[in-house]
Amino acid sequence: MARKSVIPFGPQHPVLPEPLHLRLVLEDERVVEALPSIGYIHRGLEKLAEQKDYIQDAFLVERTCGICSFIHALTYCQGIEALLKLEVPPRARYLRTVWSEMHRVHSHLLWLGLLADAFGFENLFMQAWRAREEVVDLMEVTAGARIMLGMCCVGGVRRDLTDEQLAAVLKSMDKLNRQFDDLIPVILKDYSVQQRLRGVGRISRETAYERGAVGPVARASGVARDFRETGYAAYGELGFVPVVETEGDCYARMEVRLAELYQCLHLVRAAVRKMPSGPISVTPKGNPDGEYVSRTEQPRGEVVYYLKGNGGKNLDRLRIRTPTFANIAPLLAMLPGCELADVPVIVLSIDPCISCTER
Amino acid sequence: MTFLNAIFRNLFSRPATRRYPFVKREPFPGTRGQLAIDPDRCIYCGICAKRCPANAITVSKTPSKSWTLDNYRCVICGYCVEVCPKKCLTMKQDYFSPK
Amino acid sequence: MEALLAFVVAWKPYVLAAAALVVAPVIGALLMGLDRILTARIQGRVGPPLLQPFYDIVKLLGKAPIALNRVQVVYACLHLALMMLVVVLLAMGQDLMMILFVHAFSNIALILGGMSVRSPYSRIGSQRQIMQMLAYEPILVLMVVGIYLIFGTFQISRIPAGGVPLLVQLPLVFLAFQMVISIKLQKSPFDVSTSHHAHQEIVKGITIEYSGPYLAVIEITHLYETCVLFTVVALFWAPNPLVGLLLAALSFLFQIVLDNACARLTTMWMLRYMWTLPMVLAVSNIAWLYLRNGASLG
Amino acid sequence: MLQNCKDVTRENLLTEVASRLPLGYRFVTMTCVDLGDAFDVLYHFDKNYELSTLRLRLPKGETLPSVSGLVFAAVLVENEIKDLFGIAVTGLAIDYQGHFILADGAPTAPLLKNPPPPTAPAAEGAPKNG
Repeated sequence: MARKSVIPFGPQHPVLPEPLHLRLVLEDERVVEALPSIGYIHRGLEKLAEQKDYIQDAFLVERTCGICSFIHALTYCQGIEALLKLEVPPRARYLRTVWSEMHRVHSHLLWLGLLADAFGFENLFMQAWRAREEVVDLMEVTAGARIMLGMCCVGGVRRDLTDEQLAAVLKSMDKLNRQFDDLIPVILKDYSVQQRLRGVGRISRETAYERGAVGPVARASGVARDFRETGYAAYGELGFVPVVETEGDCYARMEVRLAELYQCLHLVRAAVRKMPSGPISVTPKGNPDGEYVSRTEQPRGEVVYYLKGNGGKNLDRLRIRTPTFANIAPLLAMLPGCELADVPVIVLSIDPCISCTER
Repeated sequence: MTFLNAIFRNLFSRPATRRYPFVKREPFPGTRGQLAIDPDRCIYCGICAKRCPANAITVSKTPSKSWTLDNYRCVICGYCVEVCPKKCLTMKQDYFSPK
Repeated sequence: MEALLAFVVAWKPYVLAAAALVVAPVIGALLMGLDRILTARIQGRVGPPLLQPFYDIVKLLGKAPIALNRVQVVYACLHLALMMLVVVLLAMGQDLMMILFVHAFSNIALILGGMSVRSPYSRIGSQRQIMQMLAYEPILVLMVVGIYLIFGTFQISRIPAGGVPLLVQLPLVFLAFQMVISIKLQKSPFDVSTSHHAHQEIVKGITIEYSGPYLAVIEITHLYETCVLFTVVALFWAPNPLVGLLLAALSFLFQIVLDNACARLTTMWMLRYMWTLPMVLAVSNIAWLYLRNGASLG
Repeated sequence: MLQNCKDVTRENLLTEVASRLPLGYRFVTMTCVDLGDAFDVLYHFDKNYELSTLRLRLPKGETLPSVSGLVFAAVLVENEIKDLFGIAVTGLAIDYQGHFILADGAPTAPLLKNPPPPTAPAAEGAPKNG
């Protein structure tokens, strides 16, 4: 009884916090075709960026995404600093790393909660978000805001951390570590979680590479690509090694992210312990001129900023390619052949962030 | 089924949430809640309005001196506080609440 | 006064049935309220007040009635009416087999209601509900057969009050029955056809096209069903009602803990699971009873 | 200026892209820049964190050949460029007909330096569909 039916999945879908629309063609409960469409929340951010000066744009691009906001600002500022040939003081680079990794922790925990919600594990959802509250509070203590830190500016960072605050960061990291120890081994071993994730939405290493997968999606398929390896900010001095899995299924993507949670704690600790003293910013001089492509690693993968200055205060063109944009093509390779019940899990396994995808 | 540990620990400990409108958490000391101005020290130079990334501030000298903030546009970045030559702008810790 | 007493004695089964019709949903709602508080505490939340299910239903009843078609409404009401009949039959001590079938028909009414609309979510939810019935009905039938083998009758009223508790004679069936309760309460890992606590890939599945008072009808049915299920659990230790209540409370707690220790699994997994472990448990229990009866006859 | 940039023409674009793929280059994204009388269409590739870019100078009014037949991942960004700059892209693997990002009644080609005046919104009751 192979009856074809079309299920509209999204954009206002209770399981998907993001306005992604998927037109799913089903045969009984098996997906035979999936076509994505976006465009529900296009904000024209790239156009708006041309109307603000390059200092203000740092605050604007931070609002591209409500989850990895700091790293957007970081990518942008690194690009402008390259155009202006600014040398950022070491303490600023370390502080940027600390905040970047805090953002990664909160993003991955948020994702873990949403994934748990997608496969109906309400308790895990609550526990993940409870742990996330710890790091969000920590960001409020250190930067004065929970998500939109506004701490990254062209030339450095805007707020210094006192020794007490650094000690508080280390203490929070220990607390988080204990919470992770409670949570993460349990998730990885849980029978029902394995039932829902193992072998679901598998893509091979070749497909992942050809389709341009980035971030944990690529790393779960054995593509060892993590832009932090290039050593931007302070990553080059902290002994960073990317987390790689080879299975390429939803479980592997979860494994990568869960391992990265521990790695983030390690990086924050290392950055705080090695924190150099000195100024936290330099004043930018002149205006950006020329083209530059700035890239960093966000929780969802590599983000690409194309910046073009014309010697004036305003940029000629700012283009943002967010990691989710790159991961939609691999997503289309994962969906056909899966069960309807697996669709939310697979969609969430790429950690979609549609609002930043559309900008 | 190893979730049982967490289940029983939570069952016998206090909940992590609070009954929000009745129980409020104190803001942290460095929190950027909302923008406040000391009008006596303001010289109405308009630098804050010019630098504001969200165009939330309007300053005029004529006909009468005025400084207004559109709280719904403000992104609470605190950039104006930094650039103010007279240091008359400050960040309050409590959030702006729509009336 | 004496006339009233005489009336009550003469019409005892009917009075009992009427009382059960009133009390059952109240007990069901309190159980559900307790469930929500316990679940919240397990998850580290404060949780809603105990009477939240009442408030929900009162609110739903106050909404404007909107239905896609009349058939849908008829099926929702049939779902409730048949479930109330289950309660009546149970209170009057009628035939167990009969109760089982009325219960099944009540659920079929829900499925037909879900099938009567064009929403793909509702249809997939209905298909999954059919799968659920396929998964749990055999266990229920085996349970009834087991009771027949012990007492030689399907008639509840003819079951002797004293004697050895059912739990001692049907321990494995009891375990399998716990899984059935989990399915019926829409708990993880079996929460497939409608999502009772959270949302999922088919939104609200079978009940998506119901709203307002009609959704309230389905919710009330659910309250009745919850009460019936835990009454049956309590009946497993009928000689001492207090022990029976304790048994029901333990079963209730088990359901909540299980819900919070598992992810929701897929329909096919549920079917495979229910037809293996609980089925083997139930069948071996029945086989043991049958052999014992045969031996005592010989 | 831009790291590892190489100019290409409309004619040799597809062969240039095709020759990069076997060398292990991964498609990153495309960028379109409005230069006034022409567009700069940049094809960013990556190999071992090393960016390399193909630059196509496309006069306004000319069509852009799609590379989505070679690199499927390019299909989304080509649709986006089609929507936001009003460039006609030929040979798309999936063509959203100008509705990838923009809905009916949205401004046309909003990312041009001088976007055309908004046209009258499309007929009522024509919702955007996939």
